[in-house]
Amino acid sequence: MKTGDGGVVTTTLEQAMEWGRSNSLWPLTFGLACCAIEMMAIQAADMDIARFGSEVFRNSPRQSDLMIVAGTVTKKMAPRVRRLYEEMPYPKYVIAMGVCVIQGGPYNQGYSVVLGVDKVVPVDVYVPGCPPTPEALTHGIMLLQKKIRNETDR
Amino acid sequence: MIEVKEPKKELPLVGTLKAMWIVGKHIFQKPVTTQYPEERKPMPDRFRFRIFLSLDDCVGCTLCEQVCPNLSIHMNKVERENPRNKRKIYPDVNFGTCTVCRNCEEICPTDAIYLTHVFETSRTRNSFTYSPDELSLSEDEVIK
Amino acid sequence: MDVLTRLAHFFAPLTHYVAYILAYLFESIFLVIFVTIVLVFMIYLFRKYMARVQLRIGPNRVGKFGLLQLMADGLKLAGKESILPKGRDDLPFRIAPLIVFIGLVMSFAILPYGDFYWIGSLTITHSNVSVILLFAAIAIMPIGEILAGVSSRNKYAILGALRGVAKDVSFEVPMMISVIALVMMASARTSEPLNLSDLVSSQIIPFGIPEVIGLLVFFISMIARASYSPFDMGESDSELVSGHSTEYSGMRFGMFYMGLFGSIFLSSMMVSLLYLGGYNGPFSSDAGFVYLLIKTVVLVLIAFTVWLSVPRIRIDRFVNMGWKYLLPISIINLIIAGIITLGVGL
Amino acid sequence: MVEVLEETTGKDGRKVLKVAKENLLALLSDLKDNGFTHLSLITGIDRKSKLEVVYHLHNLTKNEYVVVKTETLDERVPSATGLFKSADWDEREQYDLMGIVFEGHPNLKRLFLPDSWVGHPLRKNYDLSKVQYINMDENGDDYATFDPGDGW
Amino acid sequence: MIQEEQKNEHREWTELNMGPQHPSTHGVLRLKVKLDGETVKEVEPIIGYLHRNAEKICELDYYCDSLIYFDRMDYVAAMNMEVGYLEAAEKLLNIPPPERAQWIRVIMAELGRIAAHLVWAGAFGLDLGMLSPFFYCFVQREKILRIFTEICGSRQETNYMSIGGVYQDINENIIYMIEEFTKEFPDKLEEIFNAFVKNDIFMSRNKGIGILEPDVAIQYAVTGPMLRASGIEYDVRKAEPYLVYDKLNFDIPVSYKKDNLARFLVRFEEMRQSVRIVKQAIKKIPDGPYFNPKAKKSLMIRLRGEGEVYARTESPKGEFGVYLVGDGGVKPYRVRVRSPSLRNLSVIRHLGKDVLIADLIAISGTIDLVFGEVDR
Repeated sequence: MKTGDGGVVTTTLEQAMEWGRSNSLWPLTFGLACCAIEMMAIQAADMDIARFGSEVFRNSPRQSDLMIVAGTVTKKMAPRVRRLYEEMPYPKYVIAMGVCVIQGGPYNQGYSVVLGVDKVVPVDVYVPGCPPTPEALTHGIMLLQKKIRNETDR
Repeated sequence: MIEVKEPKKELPLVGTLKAMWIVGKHIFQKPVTTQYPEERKPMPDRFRFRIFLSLDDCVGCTLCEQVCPNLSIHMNKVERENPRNKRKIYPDVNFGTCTVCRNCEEICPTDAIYLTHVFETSRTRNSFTYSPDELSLSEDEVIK
Repeated sequence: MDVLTRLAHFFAPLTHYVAYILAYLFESIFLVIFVTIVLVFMIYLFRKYMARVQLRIGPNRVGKFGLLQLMADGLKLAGKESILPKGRDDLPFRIAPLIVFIGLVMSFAILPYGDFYWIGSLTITHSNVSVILLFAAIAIMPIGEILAGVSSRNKYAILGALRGVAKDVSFEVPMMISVIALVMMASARTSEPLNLSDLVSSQIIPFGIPEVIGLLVFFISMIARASYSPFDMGESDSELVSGHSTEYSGMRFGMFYMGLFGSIFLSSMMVSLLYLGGYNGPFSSDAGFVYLLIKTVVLVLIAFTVWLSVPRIRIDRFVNMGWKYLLPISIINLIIAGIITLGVGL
Repeated sequence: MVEVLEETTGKDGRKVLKVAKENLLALLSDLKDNGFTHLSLITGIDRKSKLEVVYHLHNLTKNEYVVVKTETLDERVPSATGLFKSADWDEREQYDLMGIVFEGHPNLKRLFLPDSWVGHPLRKNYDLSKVQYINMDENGDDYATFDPGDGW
Repeated sequence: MIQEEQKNEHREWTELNMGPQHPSTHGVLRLKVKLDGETVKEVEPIIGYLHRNAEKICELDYYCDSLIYFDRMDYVAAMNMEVGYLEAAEKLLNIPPPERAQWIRVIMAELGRIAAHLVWAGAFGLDLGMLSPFFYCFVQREKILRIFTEICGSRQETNYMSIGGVYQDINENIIYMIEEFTKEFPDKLEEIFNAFVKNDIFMSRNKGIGILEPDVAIQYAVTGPMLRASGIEYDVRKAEPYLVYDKLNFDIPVSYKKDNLARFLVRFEEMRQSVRIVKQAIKKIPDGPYFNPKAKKSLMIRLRGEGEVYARTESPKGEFGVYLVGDGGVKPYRVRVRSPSLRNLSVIRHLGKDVLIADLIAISGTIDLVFGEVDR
């Protein structure tokens, strides 16, 4: 979305859109490795991500707003991650979950792991941990919500 | 060795209705959700997440650097008065690769490096290298 | 006095034609608003019900109890980029979601809703063949889904569309036959059995009681028609990603999403109208609409429970079920209905 | 009877049979006839000067275990796919990561990495500092490059 | 053969690429499927999308460090992976764990098995389109993870066991928690089980589908619940007991029906048996040290091993083998992992012929794939 010229109406509309977007982040069903199980765990009853309006895990990238890159991105997978990201409609957000997608994590000495998914797709929020607990990931999602509403500088 | 028996066949439709009841009756149970930011489950004592460093205890032995499986720890020169740390080197931790495996805590001879319950470490920037000073601070102070 | 006449009276100072045109216009607007409210309510209900059955809480951050969740979703979908995939068949791709939505609204326009206190009759369309009209209208929605599947040039979407065709073909016939049985039953009491209002009003005992088999066949067919689990052949999200709507995004997808929930409500309402006495209730007939809503919501909850607990049926078994079981059963049901009509004269 | 070079017992108490690579298939089929129908594992070990290939065979009914070892100097070993179907992917994996060419394998392609990957990573002389990238062509197949190119 | 090829030319088969991002491929499996209408004519799995070079990195690290890579192989059953690695490493390094540590390991491994099977059951339900059992499974799994957190401080990738024992001892509180869990769990398990098997449609989706003959299973080196569901009574815990499994009383479930349903039932029965093992073990657990002092503190990185060791354990997916080669240094010379899922997956080429797409999904669901272990 373009930024408004400062007019009251534009700003309010903009804010309303941001509010809507931040409260209805539909993630893509996209699990790569270990973190995917923790991603399933935030969907599950114990840490119910539906409270934030994000329980609608869509299978098609066309219908999702948020890609939680959960698990190691290997070099073989990286072009696919890129393609999935490109298939998503704007505005789209990416959460890098786990240290593997942040900087390669435990596999950073190896030959087939991408050292950080931000080399492939732009990332909005990084959630460290191996794997991050559901609480930590929820914290990341809340941080993303704040970022969409321009409320954070973390 | 026991042979598993196939469950006995239900009448058509009756079985499906039974299964529906098994699922549907859960609506009378209380939800098990912990509403995270407001409610928190009690944290187990042994829960481990972000690494902290007690600067006064560190003797600069580099064992943690050696044992770290994924090269997250590097020794850094820090000008700081500490009679036990003659070489004046302290570990800095890259939390962007740390797998909280606790090997460093296990091997540390003086228990200077330890893992804590702090888990709210997400950021919008890819900069997770904590300098020795930052390792001894809480998360909010580090952000500042 | 129904809504239309009231509106016409309101605009009476204008000429007769203008008044009626305005009245129709306003009534259509009311209808669209009603359908939207129903959809919002349905999606909210589904998400809450699903959450509770799965021991979760469901949306509760936006507004009290998450009541504004759907508003957030709507705003987001409206603000999303609507991707037009490469290699699409342009016109069908664009109009397919509209067809689904229009089909839904049209079907709602034909249903009779009974009375509601001071407003009077809420029924919109008065036709003496409204049963036929209704079944014509609900046949529009699958066309949109099939168009969507074929036009988006995606293998998953085409497979979804093919499954949709197979599903529709195999379930149309038993459904129609069980409705014919109803019309036969109603013809004993009313002179216009093809008029939905008369068909519903003639149920002193709800048709579901003598016609249990018909009710079952019709309910299963309506589940299949609304295409949710266990019969979500077109979508089948674990097999075909999202079936016919795989390539859709933004508001175009939103229309499919609403169409799904709308058709669940529509089919539940049809079952309650045709088999459970519709707006006939034990006390005053003024509250007809309320009775109808209560019956519908109960059916909707049953439908949701089916959705949440039953695995997806395999497509070949599904077609078999339609032709080999439901069709003979519905014919037997037709014979039973004939016997009841002739012999007992309910 | 197949000539066995050396018969020892390993540290874990399993019987180890050393065999020349010409006699490998004969020994394996012999063992298969004796009930060792379960080929658990094929391992390639890079001994710098030579490559060692280790087969773990298993007799399910008698619950016996045997380890067959062979060595090769020219990276070539006869394929066991004719005897055991499970050897198919195992051999492809060892070819992929270790660079052992299994002669007679019907479809000897890399299993994990794309075919154009240079080098065999589990070799001791594999240079980890040379970074390779993988890109995807239009058919969805992968190819490896040294050039980051688009999307990286 | 030639006739078949000619037939193939006449018919037009649609080629469909399922995955790597597909809702029911459990991660990053890519299936190249040739379709004739809805019927799958040929399926070719393409793997390697999660190839994380664990075997290579293990060679670069100390013996005690390699554990974290094993945690991340079968990431839903990290405890079992640790047991598998340590069985090999301790034999190679000659550091036997004390008795108490062995009992603790058995308890943890069995709890891990339950957790892994619960994830599988939930995901299998989702594959078939059942939305709710997934949540009930995860509620139970969360209780196990709670126990794990209490014991070692991490939920999933536990890194609990160390060479020569375990990192932390278990205490009264944990024993109480485990006892509570074993008391409650069987009822809940029955409920989940009934939510599946009472359904006619679930039965019709699984009965007689994906029949795996025992000789084919052996040819493809299939192990674990899949092998047992094909009627071969084989379990490493009984055949070659490790830890203290020979002192415990439990049964190995077998089925002779060979189909999807048999695999489903075998896994559920395994969960019941695991509860039985945990119940016994928690009572029998002896006092004593929980680690071997030879591998503590700074000695951790000075362990040297020489020789070759192959150790097998029964992971939730099947026979998990670790082949360790040491050259006398502080780092392993070669680490080779026998991943059961890889062999179990290879059989999909055989099973996925002339079935419907829906059946292919159900079959790949019962194989129980975890890609961390397939690709490593």
